[in-house]
Amino acid sequence: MAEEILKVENLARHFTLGKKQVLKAVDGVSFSIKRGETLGLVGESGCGKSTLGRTVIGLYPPTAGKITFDGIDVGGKKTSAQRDELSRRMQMIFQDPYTSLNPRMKVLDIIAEGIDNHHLAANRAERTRMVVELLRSVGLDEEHANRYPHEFSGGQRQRVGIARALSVNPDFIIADEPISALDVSIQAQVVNLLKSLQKKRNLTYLFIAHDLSMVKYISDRIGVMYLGNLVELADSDELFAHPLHPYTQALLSAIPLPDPRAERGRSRIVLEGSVSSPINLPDCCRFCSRCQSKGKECEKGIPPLVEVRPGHFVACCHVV
Amino acid sequence: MARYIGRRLLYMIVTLFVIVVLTFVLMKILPGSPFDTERFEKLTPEQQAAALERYGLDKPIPVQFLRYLGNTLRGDLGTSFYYTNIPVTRVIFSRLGPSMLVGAQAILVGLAIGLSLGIVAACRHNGFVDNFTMVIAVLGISVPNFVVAALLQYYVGLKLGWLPIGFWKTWSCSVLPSLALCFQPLATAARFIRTETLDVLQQDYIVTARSKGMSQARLLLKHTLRNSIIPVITIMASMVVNLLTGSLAIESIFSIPGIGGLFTESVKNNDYNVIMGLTMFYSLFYMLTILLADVTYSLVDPRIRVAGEKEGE
Amino acid sequence: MQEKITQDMFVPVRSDAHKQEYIARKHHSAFHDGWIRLRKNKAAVVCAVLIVVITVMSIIVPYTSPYAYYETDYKHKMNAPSSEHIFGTDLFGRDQWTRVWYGTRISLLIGLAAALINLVIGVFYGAISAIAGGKVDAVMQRIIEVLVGIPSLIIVILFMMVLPPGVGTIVAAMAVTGWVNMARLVRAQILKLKNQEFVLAAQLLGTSRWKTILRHLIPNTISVIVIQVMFAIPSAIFTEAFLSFIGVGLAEPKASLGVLINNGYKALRSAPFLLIYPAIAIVLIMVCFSIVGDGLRDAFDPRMKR
Amino acid sequence: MNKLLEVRNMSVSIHTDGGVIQAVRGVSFDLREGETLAIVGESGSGKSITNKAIMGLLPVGGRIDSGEVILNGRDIAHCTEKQMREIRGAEISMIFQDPLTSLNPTMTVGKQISEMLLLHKPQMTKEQRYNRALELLDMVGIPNPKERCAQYPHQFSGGMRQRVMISIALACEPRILIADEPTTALDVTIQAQILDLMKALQKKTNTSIILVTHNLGVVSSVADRVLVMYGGRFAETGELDEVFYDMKHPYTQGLLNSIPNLQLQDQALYSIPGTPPDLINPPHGCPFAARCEHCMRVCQKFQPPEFTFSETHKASCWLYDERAKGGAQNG
Repeated sequence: MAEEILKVENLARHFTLGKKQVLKAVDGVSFSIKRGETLGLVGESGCGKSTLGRTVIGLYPPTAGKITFDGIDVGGKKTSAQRDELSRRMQMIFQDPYTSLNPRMKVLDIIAEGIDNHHLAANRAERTRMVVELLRSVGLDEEHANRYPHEFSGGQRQRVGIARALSVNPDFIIADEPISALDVSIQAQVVNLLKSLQKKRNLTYLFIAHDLSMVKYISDRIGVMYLGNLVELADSDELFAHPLHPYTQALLSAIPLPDPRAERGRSRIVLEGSVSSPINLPDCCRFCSRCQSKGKECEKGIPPLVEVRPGHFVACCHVV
Repeated sequence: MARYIGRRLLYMIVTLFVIVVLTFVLMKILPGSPFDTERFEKLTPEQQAAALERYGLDKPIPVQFLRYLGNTLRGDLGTSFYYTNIPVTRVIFSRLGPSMLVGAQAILVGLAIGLSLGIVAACRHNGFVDNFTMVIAVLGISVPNFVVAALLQYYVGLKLGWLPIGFWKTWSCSVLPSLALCFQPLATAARFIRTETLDVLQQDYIVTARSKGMSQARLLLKHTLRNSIIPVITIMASMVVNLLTGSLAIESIFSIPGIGGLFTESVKNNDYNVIMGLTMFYSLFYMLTILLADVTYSLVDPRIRVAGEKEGE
Repeated sequence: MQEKITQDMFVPVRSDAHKQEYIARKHHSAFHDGWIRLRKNKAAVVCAVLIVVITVMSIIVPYTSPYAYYETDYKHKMNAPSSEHIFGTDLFGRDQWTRVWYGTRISLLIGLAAALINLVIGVFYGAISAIAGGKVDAVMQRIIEVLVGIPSLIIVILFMMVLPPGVGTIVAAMAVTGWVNMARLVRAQILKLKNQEFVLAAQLLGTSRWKTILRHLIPNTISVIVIQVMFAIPSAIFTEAFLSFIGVGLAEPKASLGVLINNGYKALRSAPFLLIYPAIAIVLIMVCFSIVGDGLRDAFDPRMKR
Repeated sequence: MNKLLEVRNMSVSIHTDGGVIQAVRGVSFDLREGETLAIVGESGSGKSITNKAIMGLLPVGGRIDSGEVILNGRDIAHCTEKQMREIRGAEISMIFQDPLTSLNPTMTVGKQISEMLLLHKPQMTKEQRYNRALELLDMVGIPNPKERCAQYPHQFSGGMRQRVMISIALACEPRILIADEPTTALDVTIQAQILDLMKALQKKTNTSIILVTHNLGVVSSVADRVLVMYGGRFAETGELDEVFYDMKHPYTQGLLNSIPNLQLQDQALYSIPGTPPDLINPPHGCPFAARCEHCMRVCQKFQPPEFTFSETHKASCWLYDERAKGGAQNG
């Protein structure tokens, strides 16, 4: 397979909320993504997946750990040439279609912002031509160029966001919950669009979402996060076939399937209680408070991510 | 909570210090010395020196400032020139009564009418009451209170003779001034509560309440007002201040022996010590009102009072 | 005409994908959108027109009127309004019609100047505080918290006593603590915008800090600024009138609406019209500005769109 | 099982300054005792407005233009506000989508529960109401009810608040519970808890539930019958298995194919092109015509009538008119 484009080692991002209150949004996460691959990242609200995405792309400085994108240390000191290169080759698609576009700018200028910054267009004519071409590649057309964001539906705005990200022809895109605010039929449109763009432009995706079925459809490999830790990482079919971590098992069994016969035959693992508060977390397996197979060794420290089967990593003292 | 109040008190002290410095500087560069220039020339050089020395004006500026600061801390704000040799603090407190009475009456009447108008306006959105309230609210803010006072004094006081047009003999003397002052709080309260109530009426928990099948009255009292009345506290502080400044003009129109009138008087007579004392009094009073409003707000709103760790989330 | 359903209607129709993306509603910009809503608000439009009319009149009348605002005429003291003197004459026989419009000009001038100065200081202070963030923001906020504690009107009066009376002085005095409101509003708006996703996206596209401010932050703050100015002008006019009323404002023979109202008040018993006309003028201006301000906020303030 | 609720040909419009929205256009369905009917549709399909109309909770400018809502023999669409008050909370109650904003933030949870009892069970004393509130909190699975009763909504997590909403709704043992997207705002594991709770409560109290949702997974795990709505109109209705395995309407087909099936390996995800219709000037013919692969000229001109396939299975689509070249060609 292709070579590694992004490598994240032991990444942590903490927020100090007050005197003694530290929110460990991301706490020691390591993974890597190969060129052309899509890594899905799932987890419930408060698990730190969005913070991880924004730290990897450089919006938040990492508290600890290292992020290497094609040899460039994203978190550390960067030359202006490197900063330019990163701002061209790494891009992000956001969640809320209503706040991810500047309401006061025409779609033409929104998409062309990247082109202007990196002087990719010789003159205005070429700039417009490139924007129209980008609009067509996301299923919109010239007629939409001179309109303002508030004139579009949610799904169309998300496609403008994708066109903007593609404007600087990046090789790596982080999609931070791009479809959770959309209707089911529109979600499928956007996901199919992302898949076809990946093939055409050999893009690499980090796809962050909480809707597991959609993540399975688009991802080659999936990582499951819980309270700042990566608890399991495997190929998507392997993960759904043999989930090893108790939380992943509970998560997968909680998904209601759109198939009544399958639903009737299923017995569900229902987790007790709810996610504990992410502030001032103890240094032990973060899931132990809700885990059926809890043992003494779970409280000794955060279990490391261990490769139990080829390509299948899990962070749990019992499974290893 | 205590830490919060502590921090706020610290800011008040800093602000007061800034004001003391400001007033001291103003005192120094005010035109004309503390007493009539003609009288001062007539004095012989020795008498002049003695007078300056008695008021400590011969010492270098920083020393004067320290003495001024020392006195202020001890509550001795010097003596009034106009009311010869009566300590400023006593002058101020002697005139506090009427202002407080007129101010309190204006606020109570203003709030009572303003809030009820605003609430009814919000409930019957775009109805007659709503438009009427909006007109009253705009007029209340637009018509300066001293114009209202002048008109009330002339037409109601003089022409119709229903109420005394001035001075401070019986309670009825306080009616016209309070009326003149109450329009602004009335308008502000009406506008504010109307917007807050309209806001609350759009919230999801109002739909939940309606789905319980309760009467309009109960919905209004137990759910709508319970949430829209709390923010009113935040505008109380600014209302009180507008009244203080409003009273400056009203008290001179109705010649009421209040601190508002005192301020305008001492401005006219260049009675600096009183002016500085009043400035500090107003600032202190204003900051205490803001602090009181903030503390009351956090006590009344359960979301702040009962922090409590949220289980999960 | 109820068209009959015929067999040939049952023929598949291939609808092309692009037509589906067609947007039904007419194309217009965000400002345009707000402008339509504003136009629908009759009261706001009428008041806006009134403001323009008053401003134009206040400039023209003092020039075209046969009498100068300071010209005294002891033969016609305290004359009631007549065809000769539309608003009558005052204690010194000066033509009130000219003086009221002259006073309006002065008051509008002061209101506008004070609002603009507060706007400039406030926007810069608020913007720098919000954009810089961190320590700088904390310090600037402390300064605001200290300034907020000072009752602004008292300070204005003190300044008026110190400095020689005049339009410039009044505006300067009001600017001492007048800008705090604008600063707080602008800071809150920019802080909210800074975390919006479209600003993060611009950052990721390599947009420079300065271009982000010009293209993303300022355009989305303008509606807040405009609305605040519409409320700052009348309150400045009110403060000036108040100062003149307690005798601290402009010196004779210069006349602002406050001065006119004060003189009118002194002669209320014998010549009520001396108070009525300037009072109507100031109330009209204040009402118009508030209604237009409300109209602008309903039309352009995104919060209202919630 | 007799019919508890029957909605006949209901149309609802909402007058806004942007124009008159024809939110619901002639929808009919019924609800049997102890049954769970799922009303499925995307945003703008009118599924939520239909239920708000039944409860008489339409937003400002909303109006029931025509149709009846028969609740055990009485047409509650046209009864007075006072009569509706006796019904709301006692016979039909409702829970909403966003637990974070659906509870009064300045009132304790206990008081919000006992208020429901105060309204509909005046004969209960304060003591009885308090005990019943504790009982309800326990019934919906909230640990140590005594302590939690006196706490405020902001001290509860999203899932817990939804349980409180359910306890309020079921306080007076209503015959019908309308749940408007109850788990959309919740995480998957919490959603599973709430759905199990609702199923358990239904077994115990035999309350019939109208579940409004756009999540077909939730439908297949909870519902007995399904009503699919699109563009303010009825598209298809039937038993769960009929709609999931023998769907007739192309929109239902499109919806099901837009959701990845976890069992299949690499399934090509079908996506319905285009965007939902603009209901201020709704299309003349079938609302789904613009996005439908099988669209015919008649679909663009005339609203399709109701075709029945079994006692419970009906769909509104011209494909099943015998003139459409020998009936069904569904996907």
